[in-house]
Amino acid sequence: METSAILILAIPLLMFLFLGLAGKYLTHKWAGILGTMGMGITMCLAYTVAFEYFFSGNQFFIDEAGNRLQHVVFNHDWLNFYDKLSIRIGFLLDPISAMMLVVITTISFMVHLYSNGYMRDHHGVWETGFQRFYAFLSLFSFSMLGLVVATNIFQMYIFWELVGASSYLLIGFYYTKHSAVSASKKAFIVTRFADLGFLIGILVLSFYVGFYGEGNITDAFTFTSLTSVPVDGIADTYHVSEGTAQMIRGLFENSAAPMFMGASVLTWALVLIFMGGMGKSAMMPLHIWLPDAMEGPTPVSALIHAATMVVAGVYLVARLFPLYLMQPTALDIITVVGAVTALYAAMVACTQIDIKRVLAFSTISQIAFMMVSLGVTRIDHSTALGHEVHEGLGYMASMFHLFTHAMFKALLFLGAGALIHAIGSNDYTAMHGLRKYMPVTHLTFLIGCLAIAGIIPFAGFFSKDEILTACFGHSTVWAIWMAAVAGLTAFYMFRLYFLIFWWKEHKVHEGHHAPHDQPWTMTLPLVILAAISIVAGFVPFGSLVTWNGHPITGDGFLTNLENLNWGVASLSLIIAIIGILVAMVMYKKENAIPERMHNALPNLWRWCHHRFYWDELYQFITHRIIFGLVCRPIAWFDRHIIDGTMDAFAAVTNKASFAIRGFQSGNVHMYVWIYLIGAVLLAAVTMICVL
Amino acid sequence: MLFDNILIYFVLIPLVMLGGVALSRNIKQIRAVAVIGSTALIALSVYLIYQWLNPTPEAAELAAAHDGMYHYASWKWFSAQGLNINLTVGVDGVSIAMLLLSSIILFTGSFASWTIAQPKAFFLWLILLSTGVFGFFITIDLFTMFMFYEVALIPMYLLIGVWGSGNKNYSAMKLTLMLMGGSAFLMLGLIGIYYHSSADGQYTWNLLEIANNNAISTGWQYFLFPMTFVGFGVLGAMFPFHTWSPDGHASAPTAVSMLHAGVLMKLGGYGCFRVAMYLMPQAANDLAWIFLILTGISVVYGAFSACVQTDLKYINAYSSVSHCGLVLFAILMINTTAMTGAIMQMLSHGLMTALFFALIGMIYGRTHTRDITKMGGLMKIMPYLAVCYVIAGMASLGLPGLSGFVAEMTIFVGSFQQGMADYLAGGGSLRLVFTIIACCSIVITAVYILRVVGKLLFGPVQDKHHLELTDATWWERLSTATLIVCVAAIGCFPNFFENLIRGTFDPEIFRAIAMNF
Amino acid sequence: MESLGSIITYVVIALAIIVFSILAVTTRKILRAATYLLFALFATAAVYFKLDYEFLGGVQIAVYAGGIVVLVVFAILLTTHPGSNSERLASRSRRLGLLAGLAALAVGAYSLITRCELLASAPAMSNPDMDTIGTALLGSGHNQYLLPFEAVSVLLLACIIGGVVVARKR
Amino acid sequence: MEINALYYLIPSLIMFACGVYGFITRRNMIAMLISLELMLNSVDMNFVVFNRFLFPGQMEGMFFTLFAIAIAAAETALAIAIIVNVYRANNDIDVRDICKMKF
Repeated sequence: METSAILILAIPLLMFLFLGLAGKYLTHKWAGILGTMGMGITMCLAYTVAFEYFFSGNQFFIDEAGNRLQHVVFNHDWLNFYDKLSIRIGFLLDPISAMMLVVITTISFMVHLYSNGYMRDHHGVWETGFQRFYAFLSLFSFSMLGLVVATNIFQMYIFWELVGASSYLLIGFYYTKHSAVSASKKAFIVTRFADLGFLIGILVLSFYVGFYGEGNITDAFTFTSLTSVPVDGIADTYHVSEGTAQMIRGLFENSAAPMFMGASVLTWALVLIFMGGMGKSAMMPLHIWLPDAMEGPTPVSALIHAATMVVAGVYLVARLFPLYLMQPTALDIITVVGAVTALYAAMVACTQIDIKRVLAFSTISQIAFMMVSLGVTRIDHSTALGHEVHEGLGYMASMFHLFTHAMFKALLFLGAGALIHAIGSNDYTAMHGLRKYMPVTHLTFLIGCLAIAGIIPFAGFFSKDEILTACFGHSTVWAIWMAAVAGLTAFYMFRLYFLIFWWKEHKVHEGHHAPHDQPWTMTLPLVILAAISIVAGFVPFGSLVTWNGHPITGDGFLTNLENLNWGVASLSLIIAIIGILVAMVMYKKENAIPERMHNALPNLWRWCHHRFYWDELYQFITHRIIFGLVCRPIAWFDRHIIDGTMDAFAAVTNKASFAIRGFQSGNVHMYVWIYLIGAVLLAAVTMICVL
Repeated sequence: MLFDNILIYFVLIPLVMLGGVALSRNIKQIRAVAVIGSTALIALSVYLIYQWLNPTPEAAELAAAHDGMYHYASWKWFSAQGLNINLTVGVDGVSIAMLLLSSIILFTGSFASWTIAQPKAFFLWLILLSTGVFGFFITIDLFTMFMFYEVALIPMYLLIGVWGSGNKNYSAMKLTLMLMGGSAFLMLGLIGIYYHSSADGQYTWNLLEIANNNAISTGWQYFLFPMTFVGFGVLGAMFPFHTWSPDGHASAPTAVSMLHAGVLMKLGGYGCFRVAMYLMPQAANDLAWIFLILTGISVVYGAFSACVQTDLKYINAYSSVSHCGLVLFAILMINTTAMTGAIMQMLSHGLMTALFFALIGMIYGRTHTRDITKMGGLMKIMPYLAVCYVIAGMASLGLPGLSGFVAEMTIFVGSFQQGMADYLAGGGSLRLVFTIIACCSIVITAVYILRVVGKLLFGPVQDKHHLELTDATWWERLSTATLIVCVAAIGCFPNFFENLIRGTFDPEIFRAIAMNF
Repeated sequence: MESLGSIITYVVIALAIIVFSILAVTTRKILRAATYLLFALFATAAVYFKLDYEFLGGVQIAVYAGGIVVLVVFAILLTTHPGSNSERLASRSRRLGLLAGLAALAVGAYSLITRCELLASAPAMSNPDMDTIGTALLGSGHNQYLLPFEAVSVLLLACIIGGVVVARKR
Repeated sequence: MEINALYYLIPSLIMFACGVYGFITRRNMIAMLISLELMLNSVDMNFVVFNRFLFPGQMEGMFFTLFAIAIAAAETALAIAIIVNVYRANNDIDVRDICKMKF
């Protein structure tokens, strides 16, 4: 087990170093094969580990009562601050990390495979920097795997930063393009800003825990000491416990300063940590980097900006979830942020032209679903439309949606990549009516759209249904809000689908090839992911991934179907179908309805199309305020006031010496005179004073 | 015996190198002397670390008798008219780290000035400068410390004035005068310390004895602490005495920039800690707030200034102001973790800024401009240098796995602990507030680093002539690769270095101050 | 009471000193000025003889009169165009010079007058013999002058070298 | 008539005043040098006189004069070397022409 765990992290890292250092001595083909094989091995290992975790029944992983446990596979000191604070690098295996291992390695492998075909043009000429691309992919996979298996919050922060950096490198892969460079810069800086909040949150949390914690708090960074209790008699194994979280809350409440600006310090800490999550998961108002990040190669968007990195924020909240449960205020904040973001992103997605932008906003909206789902989770019993809601359902739903979303969103992105590869443009205006030319892409894309729209039996239906149930269990207002967003989701996805594959016949320009389906390296991932998107909904998540390891449903193949809250399910199905129908009416055949809609609500359309001018606002803040009113004045102040003062000292000295140098005229007689006068005066003074 | 002590060789080797360079007849011999000498110095410092990790019982006993100073030895030099000047040497983890840093930078600096004009004179001055640096780090006697300090400063004037570029006379003069101004404060402070070093009239320059006598009255500490702190702080680029740094670095030749930003600026931080804080802990504690404000300003101020510069060296100089501000800031926290972080930051900043200056020098040597608006797309033209630049940038903005992250996180964790502890104990929230302000620098750093990387390395090629430029030569590759390996080594195995350093900040040292962590 | 011969000698010497000094600074021919200087130096040597410092008088004649004046004369011959007189002094500058000279005179005279009680007559003293002088000059004990002697010798050497270096043709 | 120290000091003083006058009024460097010698000589004489009248039997004043003479010789030699050099450069030894050594 430990060997596999180490290899899961080591193979991508070594692959990065090897491809990065020796890549240019390899042929493109071999670099691609090596990278893909490395990732394939990692994927197999991850599958083994996850399978062992979920199904082996080993006492490290599951106790007699059927509760899933947290197991620390290894944990090495990396940096000791002092006795209660040290950063360790380790490998924590629990339901969510095992699930994430599967997600990341699967998507990553698909993307590795897919890129072999995608990163070439139609004549089979490789992109320049192909080896570099694979090196970066490996680096990203390494960082993301390190992030999800983190045993402590600082390890998570470390890999969090690495993930950000590899995202920067991948977005800026086409470094000669201005837009790619500035998009990568924007992504890095926005997430960096969010990480500042994350860091301060970590510092606050760890300080209180380390300062006031006694006894079993041996390390204030470690997740297991923040949220779990050790299982008696089994080394390195822990059980998630509400008691520990309550104890931590107690530490804060009994401290010398439990409140800060009207909220408890623990809330502050958790909200600041969530801020880090907001940055990575592109929640409003830190979402602006994600649409621009689509400047990167499309496989990168599929891997990083749809399936893995952007859910890191959700994963972070889930990781510390017992603590969040202790502070409903923090959860409410998460809910509000998530709900607003979901609606916003869905509205914007309805008006975008660039297909990757549509998918990007769709991603933002879907991640917001996960956030809301976490935010509405409480452990008290509640009902939704007359049915009882399982305790901690929202958490499970969020993770479930994370899993399914990763699969179908990666599918959609890779499908979009295939389209872009075939057409050479990101705009749907250049596509239209492609269904006959690219049948495989068409079919897989349709499956993706159905999944995201939430049509039974595709994956998205089940997870979204669980989310809505959790929302109903918490608050009807949010539930209806989220249901409306789900309807919008169906609408904009099918708008996209119809505009790409229907609308009107595709015009093939003279001298160009007709668009066609792609080589097998690209098709295979599409087909696999489509298959997963169809069946993933039947994974019995309720028995595998829950917030405290206690299963809430059975583990049969049809469990999800049996446990369906049909009230909510029918509501969400109806809404989704309405959304699809509206999209069909408007976009299936070329017609004037969209134009009329657009003219009927010009302002709304304009605002949505311009993403509610968030970019302009940020542009204003950064360029006018930060650069214009802070940086430039400071630089001016430094050059003119501070430096000016120093120069003024020098100038005064200089002037003074120029002024007195006239005495040194070089005229010997003058010297004599001065000397004589001085001597006589001195003699006179001596005589007068002494005598 | 003088030559029994290993530390003396840190001064002797550079002196032998001076002789060797003076006798050299062509550039090959000069290079050979520089490379062999600096390799020997690296070997010596590595051996020192080895000895520090596995001390013989006698060595450990000797160290235990001298406040943890290894290889302690003292030779009388001049003793008359009430002046007890000794050459006293001794090293602890911090000095060893600094010695290692200096020897690495000297080694890489020699490669970076492979093709300098008038190599003989250049290397003579450069090695003289490093003699001063090494001497400063091995001595624990105020007088000899000051002497070596001056030896390290003066050659800078000639090195910049003769081999510099741009407005070099102005810059050299400014740098020298401002640093000399700092020295004036420093000398006053040191003499003041000497005359209060002992209660019974047996004055001493020896740091350990002064600390043990603990005879400087609080009133005098209030006077002498600012003197010494500002004196060293000028070299540590403390706001508002930092303005020599942008001009000086901009004009200095590559190796000098490397050595100056990489090592000499560390003399400031090291001196602040070793002299000002160590000898006058009471004043350090009471007056820390003034300097915390100043250094806290340095941190963000330097970073903000760097955001709008267009000259590569100015950007890096302001970035140094920011990073070195963080060093002094952390030292003033008077907390083991933060101070460990400060020394880590010195190591880290020394290596990565040397790397930066080396790369800037190499780029400038090819494009003949340092204006980022006139360059672009260098990644395509000189991929090796560009990749190194990106790595240096990543280290600077604190990417995990490289040294900057480790140092900054140690500082932030330590400062935050101290700040919160102060706050909870009712000691005011100044430390806390400034810690959070300092944390903001990680964002601003990202802004200016990415701005440079984006403009300089990425994007389309700006100037057609640049397309004909070549990538790095083997000596440039060796120089940068060494630095990158060191940066990554610190970043990947921080515990080794932190353990080396942490022992020095035993709370025992700061008897007068209640240390929380 | 001095002997008459002594008084006469004194008067002659004093007059020589005063007259030749004044002439040396007032004559317009530079060579003459050097000659008058020579005479003033001789007169000074006479004073030394009269005050029983015969060795010193000898040195004065040998070094000053014999060495320095000869040097000066050579310099004059090297640097002066034959027959040229120095220009006539402007009355302003002469007046200023006079003023300065008189000021020096006044200050000196005032201090002399106010210290009249110091000015005793010459006590009896034997002329220091060469043994004494030699021992004092080359001994290193108390009141002996080896170190300044050596210093002066080094200085003279430096002067010789300096003179050669400065004056030689490039 | 008692010839006391004053009798020797007054000629010496006059000699000194003459030196001062000459040094100020003369433009020719050699003439200035001559004036300088006069002043120096007068001072030498004073040493000897004070020695003889106030501290008979001791030799400090005499030795002082002795060394002063030696140093004067050295100084003169050097001064003349400089003058000759200046003459070579300027073809003149007027002191007003060598004011380039200022600043």
